Amino acid sequence: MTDNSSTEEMIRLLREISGKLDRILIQGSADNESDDGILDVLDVMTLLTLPDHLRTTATALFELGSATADELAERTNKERAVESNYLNQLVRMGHVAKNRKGRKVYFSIGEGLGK
Amino acid sequence: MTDNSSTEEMIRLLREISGKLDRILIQGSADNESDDGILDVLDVMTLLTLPDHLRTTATALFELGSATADELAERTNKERAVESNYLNQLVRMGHVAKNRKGRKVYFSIGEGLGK
Amino acid sequence: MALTIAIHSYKGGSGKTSFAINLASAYASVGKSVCLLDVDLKAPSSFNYLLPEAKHWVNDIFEGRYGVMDVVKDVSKEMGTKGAFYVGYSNPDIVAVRGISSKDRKWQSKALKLLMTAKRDLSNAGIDIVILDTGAGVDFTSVNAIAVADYVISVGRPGASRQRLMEQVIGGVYMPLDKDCYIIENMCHNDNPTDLSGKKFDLPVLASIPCMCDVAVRCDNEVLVLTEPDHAFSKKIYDIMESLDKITS
Amino acid sequence: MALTIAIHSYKGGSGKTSFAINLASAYASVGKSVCLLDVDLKAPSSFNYLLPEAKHWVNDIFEGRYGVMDVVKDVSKEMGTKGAFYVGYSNPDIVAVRGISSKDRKWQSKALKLLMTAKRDLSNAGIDIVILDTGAGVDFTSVNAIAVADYVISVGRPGASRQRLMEQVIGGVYMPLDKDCYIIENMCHNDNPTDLSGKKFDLPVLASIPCMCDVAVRCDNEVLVLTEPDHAFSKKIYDIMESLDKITS
Repeated sequence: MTDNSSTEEMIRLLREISGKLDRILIQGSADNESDDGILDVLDVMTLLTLPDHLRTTATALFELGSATADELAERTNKERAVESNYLNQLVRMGHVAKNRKGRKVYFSIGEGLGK
Repeated sequence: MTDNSSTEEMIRLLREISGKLDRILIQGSADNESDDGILDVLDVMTLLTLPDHLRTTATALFELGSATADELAERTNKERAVESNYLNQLVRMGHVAKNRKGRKVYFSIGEGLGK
Repeated sequence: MALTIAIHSYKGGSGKTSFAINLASAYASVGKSVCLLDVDLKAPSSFNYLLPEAKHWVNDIFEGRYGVMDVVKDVSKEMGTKGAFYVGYSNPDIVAVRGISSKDRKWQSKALKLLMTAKRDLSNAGIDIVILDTGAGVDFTSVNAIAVADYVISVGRPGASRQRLMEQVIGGVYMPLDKDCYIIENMCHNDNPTDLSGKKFDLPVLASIPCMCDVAVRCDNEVLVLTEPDHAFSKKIYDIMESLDKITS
Repeated sequence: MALTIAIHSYKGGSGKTSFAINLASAYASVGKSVCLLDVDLKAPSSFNYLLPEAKHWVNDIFEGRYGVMDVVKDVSKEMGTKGAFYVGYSNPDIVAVRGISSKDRKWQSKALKLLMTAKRDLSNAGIDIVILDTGAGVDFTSVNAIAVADYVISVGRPGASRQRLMEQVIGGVYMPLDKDCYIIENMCHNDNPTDLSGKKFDLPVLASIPCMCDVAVRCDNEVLVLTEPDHAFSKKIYDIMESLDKITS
């Protein structure tokens, strides 16, 4: 190998290493987003990222504090079954808590917050 | 490529790689941090609430990334013993991490950061 | 229920606060029972010292320390308004201001609930109009207040750069929160080719207030609708109040 | 080391961004190698569209995705400046803007470190002057940048309410971070009895720029120091640049 070609090889390798580092960096930034507990609080900025139907349900729940699916459906003028489905989606996303009190199931924003 | 310009290109690439390694280290640091709240992160708003002497030490440490008491004292133009005392105060407050590497003790913002 | 109006601006320096205090004063001067709350905890409004002092801060509401009725103060006597005129100030001390930046999403979620409670308490206390002077731009200090409001008034200076910013805020904040919004073009210059009522968003422009040098200076020291109700600026404010009455009735 | 200047304003709408882009252009026009970074991630600056587009965003620096040299773009050819003129934009999309409010203190602590790394990288790349267009008021988008800067220029409109606010920011942000600060009084009116050089803080006022209606409109569409270097506003900017040269040399 001549000096010239070894220099070229070194530059090629450095470029390759630099490219690999780029991919590590992009992966690293993605990891950080997933594991820092974003899903357990429903604040207004998170509310804005929800699809329209869930946002309406969540906003009504914010106003009511804590409510059954019936109470919520009355507020939003939707079918009870529809609201119940949306509420359970929000529960699965971690935004809404579900608590049984006697025969009734109450939904509320956040962890045992409510009113 | 002439010798001169290839050397320049290598230096440029090495700087680029070094910068990327910095960012990987900074990103990695978040994963290691314990997730129990207030005292384990030193952000700039918290920095502003520190008393003057500790703020100077903490600011210098932000700039150095990771440093021994000697290195820090050199930066702030204070006695090593004084800086060491301040650093240990910051460690007790939970703002700064302390790690032994061989015979040297390194201080850094957050846990296991360093550059 | 009290009618809650959030006064917002997608960018600082639009005259939002002067507009908010003058609109609130206009309502109070015609006998409405009004509450003006400064919810811009990161940049406490200048009306802090245009009006008499109070014992507590709006910050206390968000911290859950006091209810809104413990925090607000009726200044109708000092300001000479016919209707009750309650005001709540946010704490201008830098330690309080810096602290707001460090609040996490959980705190902000609670803050939204506490603001909804405050709105209900004000209604129960017989307030007709609640005016929220929000933070500028997109921040919890503004978006929480917009979420609580019945109407949003967006105060802005016309200009090409602002038009773009506004498009983003309308599409990404006002619309998803399903709010009735109205635009006030403020500090308008005759030779400015752009206005805020573009084709891209069809929000109604409630009024265009020209840029008046004396207003910029005087609003810092007095409440123009009360000290000079015949001033061109004051007249605009009363006109806006009448338009709002039609819209909301 | 590159000289890093943070352009701040304790309140929005002070003309901070127009000042920043004109000062950066002035430096580039006399042959300095300049980098202008918009670090106001919550309210991306209007110079986003006064200048040519770039591939990446300043947001990518704060996320650790790219280094500063991957993000900035040299616009010296398009702008016709003698010196290199790198610019970095923050992402104006509302999804990006809203996201910044949700960042926690841990993210902000990392952001500060990444900004320090960026400053060093710019020095290594041979940049003479780094100008940070910061967020207005007291927020991580401004205070992180102030912490990194060598000098702070605080742009403000005179006025009694602002004077109070400024006192808080000087005492609670600039002073504790031990920064060299200079005040630019902008949009001054002759009949305004208050100025920003009160007794309470003895920061030097570098210049007072009068309120000019044409500047408010034109700065939205052009970079005045480049398109009309003889304009009264442009001359003020060049004067300020010379004063800064003396201060920092």
